[in-house]
Amino acid sequence: MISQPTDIEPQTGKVVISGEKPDFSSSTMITHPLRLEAIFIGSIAANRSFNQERIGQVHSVFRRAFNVLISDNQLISIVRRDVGKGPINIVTNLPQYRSMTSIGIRRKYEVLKVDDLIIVGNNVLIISTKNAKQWRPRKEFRGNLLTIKKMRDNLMVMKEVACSHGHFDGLGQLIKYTEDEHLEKFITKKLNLFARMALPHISRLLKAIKAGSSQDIKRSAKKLIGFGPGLTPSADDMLSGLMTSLALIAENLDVNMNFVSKVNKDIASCIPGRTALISQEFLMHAVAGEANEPIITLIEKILTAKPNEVENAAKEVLAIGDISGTDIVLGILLGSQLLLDEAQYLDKNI
Amino acid sequence: MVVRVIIRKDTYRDSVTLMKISNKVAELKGVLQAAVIMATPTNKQLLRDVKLLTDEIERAGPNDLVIALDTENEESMQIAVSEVDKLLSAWESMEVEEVRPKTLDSALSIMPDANLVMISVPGDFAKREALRALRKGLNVFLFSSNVPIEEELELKKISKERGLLMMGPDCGTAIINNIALGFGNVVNQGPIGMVSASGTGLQQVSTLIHMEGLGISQAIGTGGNDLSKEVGGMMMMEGIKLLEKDKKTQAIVLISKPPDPQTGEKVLKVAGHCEKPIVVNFLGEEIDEIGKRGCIAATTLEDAARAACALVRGKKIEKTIFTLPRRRIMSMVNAESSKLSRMQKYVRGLFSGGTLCYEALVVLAPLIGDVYSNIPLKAEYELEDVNVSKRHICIDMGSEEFTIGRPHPMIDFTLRKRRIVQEAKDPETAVVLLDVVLGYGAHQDPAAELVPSIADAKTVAEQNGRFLSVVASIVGTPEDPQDLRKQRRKLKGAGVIVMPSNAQASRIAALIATRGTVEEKLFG
Amino acid sequence: MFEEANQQAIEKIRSAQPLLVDLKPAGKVISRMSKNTILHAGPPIKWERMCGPLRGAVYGALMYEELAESLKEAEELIENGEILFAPCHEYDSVGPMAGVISVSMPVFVVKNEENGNLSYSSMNEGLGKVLRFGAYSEGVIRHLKWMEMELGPSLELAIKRSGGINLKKIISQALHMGDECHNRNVAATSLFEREIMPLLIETSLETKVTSRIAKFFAENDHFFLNLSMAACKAMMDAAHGIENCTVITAMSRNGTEFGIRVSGLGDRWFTAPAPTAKGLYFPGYGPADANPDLGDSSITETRGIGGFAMAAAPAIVRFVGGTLADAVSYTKEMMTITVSKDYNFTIPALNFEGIPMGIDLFKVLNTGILPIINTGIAHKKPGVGQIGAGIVRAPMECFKKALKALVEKA
Amino acid sequence: MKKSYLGKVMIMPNKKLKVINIGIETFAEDLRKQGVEVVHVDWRPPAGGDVEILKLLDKLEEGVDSPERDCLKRLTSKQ
Repeated sequence: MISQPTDIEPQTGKVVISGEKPDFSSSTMITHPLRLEAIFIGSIAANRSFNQERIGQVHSVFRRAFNVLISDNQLISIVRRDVGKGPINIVTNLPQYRSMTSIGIRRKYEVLKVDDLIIVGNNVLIISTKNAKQWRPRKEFRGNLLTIKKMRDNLMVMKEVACSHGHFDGLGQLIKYTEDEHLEKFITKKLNLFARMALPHISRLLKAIKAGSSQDIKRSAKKLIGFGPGLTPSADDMLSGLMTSLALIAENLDVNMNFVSKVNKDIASCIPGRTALISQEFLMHAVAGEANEPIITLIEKILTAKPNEVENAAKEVLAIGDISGTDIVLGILLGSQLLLDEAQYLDKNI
Repeated sequence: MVVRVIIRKDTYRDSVTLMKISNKVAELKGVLQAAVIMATPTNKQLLRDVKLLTDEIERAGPNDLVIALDTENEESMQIAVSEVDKLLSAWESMEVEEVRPKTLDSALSIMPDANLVMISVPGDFAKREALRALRKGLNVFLFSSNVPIEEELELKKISKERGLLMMGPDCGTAIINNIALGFGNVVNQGPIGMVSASGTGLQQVSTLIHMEGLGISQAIGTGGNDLSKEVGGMMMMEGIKLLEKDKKTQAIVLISKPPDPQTGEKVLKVAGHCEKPIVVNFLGEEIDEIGKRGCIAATTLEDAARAACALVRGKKIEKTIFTLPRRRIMSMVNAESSKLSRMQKYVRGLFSGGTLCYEALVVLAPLIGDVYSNIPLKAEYELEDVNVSKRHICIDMGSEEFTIGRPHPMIDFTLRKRRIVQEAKDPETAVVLLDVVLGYGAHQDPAAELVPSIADAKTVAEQNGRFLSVVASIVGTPEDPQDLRKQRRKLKGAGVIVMPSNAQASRIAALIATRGTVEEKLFG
Repeated sequence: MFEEANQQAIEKIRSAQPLLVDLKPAGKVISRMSKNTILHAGPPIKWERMCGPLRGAVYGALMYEELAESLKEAEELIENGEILFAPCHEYDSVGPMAGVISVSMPVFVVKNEENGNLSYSSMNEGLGKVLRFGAYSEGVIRHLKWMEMELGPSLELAIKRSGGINLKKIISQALHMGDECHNRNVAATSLFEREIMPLLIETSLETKVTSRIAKFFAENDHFFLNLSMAACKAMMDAAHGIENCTVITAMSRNGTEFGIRVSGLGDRWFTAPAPTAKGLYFPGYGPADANPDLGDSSITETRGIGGFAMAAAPAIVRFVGGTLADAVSYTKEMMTITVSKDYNFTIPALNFEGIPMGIDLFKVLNTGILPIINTGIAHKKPGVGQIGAGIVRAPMECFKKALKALVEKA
Repeated sequence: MKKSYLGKVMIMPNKKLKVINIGIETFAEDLRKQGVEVVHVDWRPPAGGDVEILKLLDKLEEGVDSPERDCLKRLTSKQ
């Protein structure tokens, strides 16, 4: 067996952390930067950051990521590996035990771009994008599609995992009751404040989508966007799950694309100004079926893979944020059910 | 009812942090509601509905963090507010990264109710750490090797006194409460318990049991030296007693390389007195020796697994030669061997698992005569140079001479890949026999590592007008991170004959190398 | 048995009450201090092995004491063995960097009210060309003379009037004001001046004098450092000489060797080559110019402030090339090698956690975690002065030697 | 007779493993993947890896480091 405690995980070694081992090359009293490598750059993050000298300003700092405000309320996120690839993410090799909040980055720091370096603050952090691969959210799925029946089974798997591993302080609590399309009849059941309040609007939204009534869709969307606990309000997470699944499934399954894109556009039209900036970002991408990789993977697995793969993928998504993951899964569940019904209907009747 | 809101302009915290705050506060006495939300229009509406809306919030925007509190009375409100402030400021004053304790003690202060310590520090220091853990009443999984035998003895004595598990030193894997420790596979929970002095042995048996549709209650690793003269099988005997007590365990499997004679006897005696049926596989150990003592003897790991399953299911115990029917096997054999040139007559086994290598020796010897190795059955078949093959060989590439200064071959395939091609160049090589070990700790995609060099090897042979037959067995389950099925597909894609067990792989290798001449000897 | 002894030591350290009670020429207060005695920082060392800055300081001191007119004379004196070199620590004293103290230099007298033991330290000369960095030019000596003739006597009067200034109080307040009282003393110095100035004025000196002193204070952020050191020395000495006690009571460097003393092992020094600080350099300087670590100031870390209280001084964590989080983890790390914590000194950034107290020889060896020290970096040539600041770890070798000694003793 | 910790771990079916990992970090990650609570120790060789010194140290600390006291310590530390 291995006779040295060499950490087999290479990236921990890579990082040059200032402090006890400052880099002596510079002999001036400037602060010593932490140097990171970017591994993946989301397509949108690339567009937003790479054609300009000044990228923007640090907008918010979290443990696993920090956000940069570009211009007219657009963000890119510089993230730790465990957040994963995403359209607006730049994935770095910051080891998991280091927190973005603890490497000296503060809000309002300037973020500049010099050649293939991203420089944060006064040399507090330097990220090299030299070896970074571009990542764009995939729309067409690789594996062969399962039968609708099998897809439904996969949905059940996802649901079970969510019930056992989820967090139910938000709308995610409703997952347990998604069997029946007349959700609201469970309103009497013991739901948390947010779920109880949101339930009628959700079921109205679903009906509206089925009926294809823009007006009703918008009406209930307005009631939902920005609603619920959490930094990205619970309902937003649900909606982004819903829209992503609608877009992606429509893309891969033979159902009416325009119908779906219309639904998403209707919802999108209600977003601006109704919710927190970060949440807004996620919603806007969801409209086009773009999301962080774990979410896309989950939807892909539902359509193409075996139950145990779906299970793992679902766990990944459930791990997002605190309750966010569970709310997203709720959205995916609702969206998928909608389209699978639709698809089955087409199978039969055309 | 008292209502208050605390607003933090443009405040961002991880949602996890936010939720922690609201949950913590909600638990406080006298707190009716505590919501940590962003001041979006819809949330404001909600607050209005539940009478929590105040002018302050009215003025707040979608990017402002609001903590809305609703308490029975002013007093509990005071407490709640100060709690929130404390929690928030705790994060504001210093958003600490996850603290990394530097010692067992500081780790215990973070997790006072820890119940197991995993140790994989260099051998010189292993005992100190293990000793400290035992003294603190913690079970130990000691992965480190090169721990002096007298230290192992001392550790195991103490663990016995204190009724603690002392798995290792040199313990590769164990499955405790359905959790795989070290190099372990994802297997079902079930009625079969194991005590094993061999890591890969434990993996082979537990995965085969899983594939049979049954599962493991507990699989205790004892470390490779437990059945030595000095240690005297302490942990294995403790393990047997434990599983005897364990309600979930219906049958027990014991695995070890041939033990020291007296020790083996001692262990079998204890096993004999156990109320639960016990299957024993002491690779190569005389069957009747074991039979005498009321245990079921199994020659191969696979037989051990199947015997245990049969016992649980109340079925008759049968030896498995191949799971496929004889005819199918022989046609596979002919397909391969017909392509061999006259010169090619030797099996060349390259193993990452020591026990699997030893098992191959045990299976091959009676079929194709004696096999050279770095861990031979008989001293006279010791390879003088492990890097030079002669006649039939089976090499344990996980042993010292290969692992000094580099990770174990289950993680780092460099040497094995090189050796595969080397064997292909040898005109006398008929079959390359491999083991592929999956599970936690192992390489995340062994097939991807092996396939290219196997392809190379086959082309090398071809270029020299030969055909190289490659046989492998995969130790793993479809639930493993690497997914048994994916791995199998990749290997088959590269023209590898993949068998369900190491024993079967060894047998078919023998058949191919001998052009089926040992068929009678094998099927009898 | 070690445990009990260490608890005893901890009590001594915790309860110590260092008061600044007097300020007098070294010769008048430090026992065994003769005209030709030169005290220096760190463990004992022969002239031949002294580093540049220390030699420079010795030259300066000899000329200041008018024992020598020139370098040549100074060297002759030394070669003829007429000068007695000894570590400050062995004379109950401490001095930063070269730490040179000669007979007529005024020294602070600090009394540990609780235990009755005394400690002494030189007065801080300020920044720039100064003796402690090995400068010995005329200007340096003139400045020292001023301190002897004017600053010293004036402060002495003021201190006398105070009836004893509580240094513990000042340090604990300063820790809440962004000092760690080794590399950062801005707050502590201000607090000290707040106490001393009124008294100084009461002593009705000429306005000119008072304003010169006030100006000197105003220009010297580090004036309190020497007081901080004397206070720590007074507190740690109280815990020295306890049978079976494995608490480190002194860590110190002479620019050539790093030495530690252990409470239970008498006055023996356990030494290893002095490491060179890793840190940040002033423009134009680099590691190549750095002298190995120097000074008694690591007595502050021995007591649990300085590098041990890094989390209290966010202002200087960048200065030593780190982040606040690093600072916090330094302090937390040090807690794993100390016997206890001292809530007389708390750190806001750690939710008012107490500072680490009582470095335990066993814990250092068991964990392999070495004490961390905030330090200024001196140029290896005499008189150039400070060229940067950073952190060093005490060398493992010292602790190994101490353990061996302990075993022999047992 | 001391209570058997082992009994706790082994026989109670719903007993949760709580692990402290000293050494190779990937082991900690593998356990986390299986949903086990793990604290990873950022271990480094004691006494700078000087084995001889460690022998001396252990000799001195014998008795000092008595198991009983450790247990006591842990109990008190839990409060």
